[in-house]
Amino acid sequence: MKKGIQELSEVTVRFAGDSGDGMQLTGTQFSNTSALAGNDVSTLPDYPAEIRAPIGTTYGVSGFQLHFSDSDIHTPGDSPDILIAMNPASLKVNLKSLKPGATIIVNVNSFDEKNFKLAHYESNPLEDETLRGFHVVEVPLSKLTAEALKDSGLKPKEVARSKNFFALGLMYWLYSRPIEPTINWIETKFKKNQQIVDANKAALEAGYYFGDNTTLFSTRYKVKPAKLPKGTYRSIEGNEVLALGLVAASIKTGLPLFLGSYPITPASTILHELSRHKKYGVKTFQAEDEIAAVTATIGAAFAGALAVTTTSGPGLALKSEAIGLGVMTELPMIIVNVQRGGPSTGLPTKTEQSDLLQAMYGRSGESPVVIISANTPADCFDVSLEAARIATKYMVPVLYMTDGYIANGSEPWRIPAPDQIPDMKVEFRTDPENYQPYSRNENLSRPWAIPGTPGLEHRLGGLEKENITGDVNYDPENHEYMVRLRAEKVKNVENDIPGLKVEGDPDADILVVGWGGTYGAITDAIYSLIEKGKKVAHAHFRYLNPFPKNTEEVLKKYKYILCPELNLGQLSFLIKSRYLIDVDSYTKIQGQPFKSSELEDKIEAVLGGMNNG
Amino acid sequence: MKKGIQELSEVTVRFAGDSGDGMQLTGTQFSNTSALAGNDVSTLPDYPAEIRAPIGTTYGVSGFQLHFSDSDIHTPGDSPDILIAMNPASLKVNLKSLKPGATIIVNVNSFDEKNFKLAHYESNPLEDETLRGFHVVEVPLSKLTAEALKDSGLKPKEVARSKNFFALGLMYWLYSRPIEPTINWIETKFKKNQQIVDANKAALEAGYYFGDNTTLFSTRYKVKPAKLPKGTYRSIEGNEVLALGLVAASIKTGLPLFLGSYPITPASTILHELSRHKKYGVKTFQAEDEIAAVTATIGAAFAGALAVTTTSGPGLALKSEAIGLGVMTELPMIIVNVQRGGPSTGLPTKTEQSDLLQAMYGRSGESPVVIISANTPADCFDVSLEAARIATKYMVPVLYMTDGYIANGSEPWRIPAPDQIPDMKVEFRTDPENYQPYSRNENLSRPWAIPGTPGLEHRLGGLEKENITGDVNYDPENHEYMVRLRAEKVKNVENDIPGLKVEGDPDADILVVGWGGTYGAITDAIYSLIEKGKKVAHAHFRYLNPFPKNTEEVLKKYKYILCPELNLGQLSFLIKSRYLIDVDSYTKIQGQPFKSSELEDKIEAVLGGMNNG
Amino acid sequence: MAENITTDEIALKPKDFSSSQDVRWCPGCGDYSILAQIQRVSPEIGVKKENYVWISGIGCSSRFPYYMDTYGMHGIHGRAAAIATGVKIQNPELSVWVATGDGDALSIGGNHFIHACRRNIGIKIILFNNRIYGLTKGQYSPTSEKGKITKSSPYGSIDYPFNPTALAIGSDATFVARSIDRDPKHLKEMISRAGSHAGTAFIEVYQNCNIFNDGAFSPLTDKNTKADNVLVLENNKPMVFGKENDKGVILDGFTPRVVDLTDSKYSLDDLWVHNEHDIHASRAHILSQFPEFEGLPTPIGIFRHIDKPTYEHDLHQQLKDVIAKEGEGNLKDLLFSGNTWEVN
Amino acid sequence: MAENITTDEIALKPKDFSSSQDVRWCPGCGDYSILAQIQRVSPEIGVKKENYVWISGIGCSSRFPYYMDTYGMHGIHGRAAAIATGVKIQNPELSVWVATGDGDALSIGGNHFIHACRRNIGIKIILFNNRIYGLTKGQYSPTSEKGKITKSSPYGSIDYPFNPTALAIGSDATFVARSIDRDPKHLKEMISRAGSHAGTAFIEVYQNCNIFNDGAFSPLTDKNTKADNVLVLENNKPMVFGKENDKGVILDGFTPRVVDLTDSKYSLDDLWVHNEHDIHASRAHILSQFPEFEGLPTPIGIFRHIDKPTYEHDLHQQLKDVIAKEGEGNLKDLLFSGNTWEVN
Ligand SMILES: Cc1ncc(C[n+]2csc(CCOP(=O)(O)OP(=O)(O)O)c2C)c(N)n1
Ligand SMILES: Cc1ncc(C[n+]2csc(CCOP(=O)(O)OP(=O)(O)O)c2C)c(N)n1
Ligand code: SF4
Ligand code: SF4
Ligand SMILES: [Mg+2]
Ligand SMILES: [Mg+2]
Repeated sequence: MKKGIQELSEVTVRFAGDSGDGMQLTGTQFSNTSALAGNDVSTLPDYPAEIRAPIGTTYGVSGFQLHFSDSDIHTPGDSPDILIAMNPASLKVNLKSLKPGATIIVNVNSFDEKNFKLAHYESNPLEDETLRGFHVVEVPLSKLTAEALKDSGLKPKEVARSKNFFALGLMYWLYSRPIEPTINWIETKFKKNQQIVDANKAALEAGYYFGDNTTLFSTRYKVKPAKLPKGTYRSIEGNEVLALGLVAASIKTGLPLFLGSYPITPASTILHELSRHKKYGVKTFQAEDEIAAVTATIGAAFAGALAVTTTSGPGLALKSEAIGLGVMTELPMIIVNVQRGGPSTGLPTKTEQSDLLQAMYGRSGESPVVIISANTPADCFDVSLEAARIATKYMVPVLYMTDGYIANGSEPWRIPAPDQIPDMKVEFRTDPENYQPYSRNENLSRPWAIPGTPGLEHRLGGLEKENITGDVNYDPENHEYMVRLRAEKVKNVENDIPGLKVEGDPDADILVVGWGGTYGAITDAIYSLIEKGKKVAHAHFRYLNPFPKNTEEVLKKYKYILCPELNLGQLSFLIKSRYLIDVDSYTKIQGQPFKSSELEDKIEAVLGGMNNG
Repeated sequence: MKKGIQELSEVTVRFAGDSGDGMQLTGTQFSNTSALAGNDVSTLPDYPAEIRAPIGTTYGVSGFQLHFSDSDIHTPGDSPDILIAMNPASLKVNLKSLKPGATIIVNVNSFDEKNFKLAHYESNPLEDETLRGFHVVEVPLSKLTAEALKDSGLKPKEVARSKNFFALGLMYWLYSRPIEPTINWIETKFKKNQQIVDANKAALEAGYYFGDNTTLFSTRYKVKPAKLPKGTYRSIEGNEVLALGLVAASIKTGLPLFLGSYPITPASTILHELSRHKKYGVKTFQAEDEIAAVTATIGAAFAGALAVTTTSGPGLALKSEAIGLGVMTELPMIIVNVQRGGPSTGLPTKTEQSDLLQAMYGRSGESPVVIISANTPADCFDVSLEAARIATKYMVPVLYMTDGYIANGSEPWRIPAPDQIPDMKVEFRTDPENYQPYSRNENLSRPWAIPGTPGLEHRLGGLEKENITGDVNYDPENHEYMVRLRAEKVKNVENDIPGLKVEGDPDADILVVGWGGTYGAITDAIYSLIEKGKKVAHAHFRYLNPFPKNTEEVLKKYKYILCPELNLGQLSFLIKSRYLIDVDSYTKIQGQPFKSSELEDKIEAVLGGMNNG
Repeated sequence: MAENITTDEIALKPKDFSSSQDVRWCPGCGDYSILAQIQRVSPEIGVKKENYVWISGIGCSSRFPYYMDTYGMHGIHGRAAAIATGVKIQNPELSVWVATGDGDALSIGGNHFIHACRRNIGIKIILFNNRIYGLTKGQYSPTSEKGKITKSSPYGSIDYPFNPTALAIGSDATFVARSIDRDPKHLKEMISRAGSHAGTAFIEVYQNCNIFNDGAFSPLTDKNTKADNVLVLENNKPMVFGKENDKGVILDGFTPRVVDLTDSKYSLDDLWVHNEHDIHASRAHILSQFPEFEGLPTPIGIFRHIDKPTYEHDLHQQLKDVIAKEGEGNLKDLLFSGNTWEVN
Repeated sequence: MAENITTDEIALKPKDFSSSQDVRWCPGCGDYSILAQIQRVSPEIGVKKENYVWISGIGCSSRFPYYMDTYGMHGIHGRAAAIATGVKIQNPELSVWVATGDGDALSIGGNHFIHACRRNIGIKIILFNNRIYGLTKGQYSPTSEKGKITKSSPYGSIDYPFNPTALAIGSDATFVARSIDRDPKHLKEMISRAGSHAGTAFIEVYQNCNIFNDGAFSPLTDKNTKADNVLVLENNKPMVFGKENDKGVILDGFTPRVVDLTDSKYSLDDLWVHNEHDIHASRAHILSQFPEFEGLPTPIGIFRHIDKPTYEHDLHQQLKDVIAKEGEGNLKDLLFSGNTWEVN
């Protein structure tokens, strides 16, 4: 049966099922294939805090949303056009986020009394009013998979595990994607077990051909490649590319990379990624706790490493005392904080931006550090390089903020040419002549002399230091001098970073300011409004401490500043206090990123109010 | 020889010597005796971070300043009228702080070449221009002590140790103070060693009578009792009375007091004091570290204690993750933070106010706590009670801020009548009917049900909680609701605390705002300026989070707000951001309190500028 | 010294200890078995339901308190022993239990673990040792074997593992035991014995994580190999093991050795007779070292069980003694002590 | 396995290791003696001056690095072992030493201490054990005796003390020794031996704090009592002590006992012969338990000294192996790995 192919410009898909249904894998395959097909892609994995919650329950639902398009996109999509629901619970959890009229493919074999009960459905949602207005396609996914694999020699339980590949095959057919990349992947991934390779391939192909042969679908869709800037691309997750950026920084600074870390969601995958890069001389130290991780990092920095520690909010809290030692010893180090929902253990697998003030002030005494943040998954590469540059140039701890959304999200990354990454070669002090541990160069930074260098023996420590000599000093005036010097040193970085850039309409009445992972949603909202003829602009802070030099000038140009954040208004707070400029703080704190439509609505409401007022 | 007695209204004395010279003890005795004599008294101990630095060096100098008066005073005095310098180093260190024309009593026996060298004096300061303009009295203190004790049977080294009592005796004579209180104290303190009792008494008396007999002094002084409010008084240090306040709170709430602590300067003396109060049922747990201290405190709170943990800045940093657990579990607890010079180990024995933003933001996620602070040593009693009241009424962690200056400083404390301390009886939830762990009362606080209560079994924890039921909940809307509820609960405390009070001239042009230990210096400056006819006013924040309800109203009344702080402007920062009101932040960060004269000068300069402008 | 905790007559059932929360471990996880045994033992220890408190840190295993219908707290990572210490000090009448993992107790929580043992504070620590970080999806833990390939050690871990029983003995723990998730009867007995110990009671439970470290203990649990690999310690009994009870352990000087009981060279009388109450820890230390010796079985059971006054006992005794000597304090005395003076 | 750290020919003197900073301990403090011995040993170990690194935490003892003219860091409280671990991993050529106190290493720093021992990371930990918190002016520490009256225990401490050597052995330390500040010759030898050990080397040094805990070790240092109270361990030698070398230690099963060598019931041949290289830790464990037995002397010397690959060795070996197998990484391969595609 030959089916018509309809062209679409973009699609948002959501795969959802039990934690054990392999939805993360399915979503990742679909997005990688879409990226390989030349689309721009953005993803949002969304999984529970339990490894495997009990089967069939709503809190055990694992989801993976992705957005692919024939043009530049910035978010994983506000509301899916199509949902693949492997069971009733995943239907229940995701229904409210769907686009009106969306397509829902359900695995009808899982729609039975037991699962209705587990999902707290009183009756079969396929048969009552629940799904009115949606285009529901009931596919006997489990049964069809079982049929396809009936000669595989696998046990029924193992066969059942392949059903996600059937679903993936069907989706490939529906959106006219090639199945070869996934076949290759299956062959490498399961190479130790040919039976599994065969089964998964068979399921994938069965799903694909099912689309062709069934009457359930009358149309296929196609999304043309996006017109992305020329270059070589790969699809990559935030934490992965952050790690690559650190390895690149190690090569470009000439410093061996040291990572001291203790696993914590959603930062652990940086540790995983870096521990694979032994052939780049990367040393990963999985410490006994966060305090050992950060203090070993300080030790490694002292000994001359590009020293990095990675964590998430609760771990950052534990590291705070030691970061103070980093400030006092003026050693270069990078502290990566992948934010998650707080306070306390909070919502460990969800995203949030609520550690900004902790990063800024979560230490005893006046203890300034540089703070920078990444805007998107791919952006992490550049930010890793920048963190290394600033830390080593200014001999200062750099707090590098991302969040769960950036860390787990993926997008196509245009791979930079190795020789176009700027050189940041670090020279240690080796000359004993006139060496003073706390002497200052033009950046106020002190020389980095590492153990093993003859004649430069010196002692660092957390007691107040005398400037130049670095000796312990309790003198009141020296303390005041040093406190202000450390603050000045960090502030000086403003001379060495790009100014705050405004995108959108330069004559806008309203400026939307943000930081970190809200970049995509704000960008989409702004461009959509501009298309509608609204005068709006956007400035995104990569540098949170110090702020870019032109910040005040930029902000004062606009009548109205709106600051959307996934917290209770932390950036707003910093701006208000620093510049005494009023900021409308628009906050959401649900463990979920902003939808661009939410932001669009909010901005329109503000614009409406301004015109009336 | 009968000497004339001259009456003075106030005197500032500074005792200074080596760390081993017993200056802290001498100063404490002098101030207690002065308090007993009815003066108002304020003290400032100032000692090095080493236990005993090498004898004779400047960094080993230990000082104790006190100010006594016939009227209400608020600071230990800007500049001493008289210095007792036990050696050249102590002269060197203290000279620049003396009042012009001040009296200097030196132990001339220690003025030898060796000590000049150690103090980096090139020649004998008694013989060159160094002391021009001062009234120098050279007393052979060591020799006279040795003579007085020649029959004591003590070894020369032991004899030498008594010389501070000789100096004290001389000072008692000079300022017409009784020696009996110190004699009684010696008898109790050294009761295990009669020889030492006799020696110290003999030295004290010898010093006293030396005054009478020597020609070195022609006049004695007298400071009449102050007209303090009626009542019974005792002289008390900040940490001591803070501890008494906690014991009183335990009695008044009916809750057993639990202290989980790890020693750290300058907070340790709270632990020492509380571990003496076993007969009040106080349980002190000296933990293995700060994290164990605070988490044991959370455990004790769960089990129904008035649960307290005490620390200083670096320890607060270590406790930050656990305080987040306190926020999430909504258990009442008090975290006392006695601030010291930072960052990192910093200036451990010096004072500073640089942990305010750490207290406010030093945790992951949106993690609000109540923050209150004490203004003076004696004030700590009331603040302890208030901390306990708020913690138990609102089921919330309370961060209680003091600093090294308040902690170690002493002043006369008017002892409250036990029955005038308000009752704060806490009732645990015991009724199983409709019990829900996270139900809310009118204060938004949840019921406190402790283990051992039949039928109320429930589980707390750091994962996000569903309101009312307290079950773990990952729902986006619930998270948003709970984050805002926790913020609201803390904010609500504003309805239950006194408004911000303005002292001084109600029609002033300039309002000086402060918090914590700067209270005395600001007060003195303000009253002095008012006496000079200036229009100035003062408001002091006891509540830092939430701010009192009338804060904005109060601040907006004044043209100019000046905020002096011992940090880089942390309260200013909070005010600016919250109210978008400009604040002139006047900061000093030297490990030393403000002098009231510094503040007076600054305020006058501002007033001058305003009139010109 | 057994804990002096009273109970009343109401006969509780295991299900009375089951909370309303759905259990959220992976199907097949060894944690289920531990939960089942604890719920089975709980009515039998002689503690009122309301006097049980379960404290945990963070990890799969640390979800434990949610499933027990007792008082409980799911704390923060590594701090369960310290939280539990606060609970027990505040109210020694409570029966305070800690559920913890190998990461939670021995990695981030190592300090609180050794200090709890040292103080002999009356808490019971159940270590769910699956030799992996489960909740964070499979990194090696401080009990993972050297060379283990995990997410954070793709080329093999280079860490030597801790020996948890040796560490507990080095910290002077008064009750040290080991059991296995797959041996419910034995596990139940160990829990019951810990339940009546007055000081710090430590049980290491080998627990299978079928997702990230499946089969870590299968030589000790598989029907075919189990009997030859596991030595069940019984007090005052010679150390015998093997499918046919055909092997024994002798102590050759300081060296434990396996002997064959079938070739009549050795008889039961030659074997090491276990004495869990040995006041000196040396033999318990040797038991903890069995993995260091080729061919020795893995002991389960009680390595050590001695009496020593508990921390909470001494603390409350001190309060009582001071009050007996100085009288109970009252607010007036407190405030008006020291040198006071009157202003009129 | 001795550390593979090279030196050159310049003959350094103890004073070359003395920094310009005035030493700021109390007059009479035992720390001075430890400093003196370390400065004396430093030129002799065969390490270049610039390759020494001294790391400490916070405490009187932790001021140590300031007085050594080497690389050094006065860290934060309890974290010296972790900082030192980072230094050693980054550059195994360095000779990394930790100066720490009983509070610093065993109270707040307990976790890093046991993990350093477990990993066998090549750092040398010198524990200045004065059984008190000196710098914070005299609270009891985790090595203070039970019942001790201090500022924070006016009615006597109720904590049982740690036994640091037992804890180190329980953590599988490969080098465990003890010495005394007042026995400079012995102390010097221990430091020298630690200096050439490749893994974690732990020395507990009994150190007198004459201000807050004076005389804590006087039975072991006073001329009159010393010989009868101290047992100097020497490898392959029988355990003899006493003023006239008139006493010996035998091992009666697992029980060490003192015997009289003068009444001809026992001779040297009956005594326990010390073997510091015993691969199994059981006898070292018994040595650590001597304080538990009435009448036994306090051993000083090397309890245990075995060879085992170090953490840093295995880590760097793994890097080398991977590079040997996969080739050295270059930036291009790194960036362009995985599935890539071209956009033109
Ligand atoms: C402060 C902090 N650091 C790290 C984590 C992340 N984390 C949670 S559980 C865990 C380890 C769990 O391992 P284990 O204790 O063995 O428990 P299991 O899941 O294996 O039962 C880690 C590293 C955390 N929650 N908090
Ligand atoms: C985080 C932190 N907590 C507490 C302290 C206070 N403190 C400094 S040294 C010390 C204990 C010192 O004892 P020990 O390690 O035995 O050293 P000693 O002074 O006896 O040589 C303490 C509690 C601190 N500096 N930092
Ligand atoms: S991940 Fe492992 S330990 Fe955790 S619940 Fe699953 S099987 Fe159990
Ligand atoms: S207080 Fe004790 S340990 Fe510290 S320097 Fe003085 S004598 Fe030494
Ligand atoms: Mg585990
Ligand atoms: Mg000590």
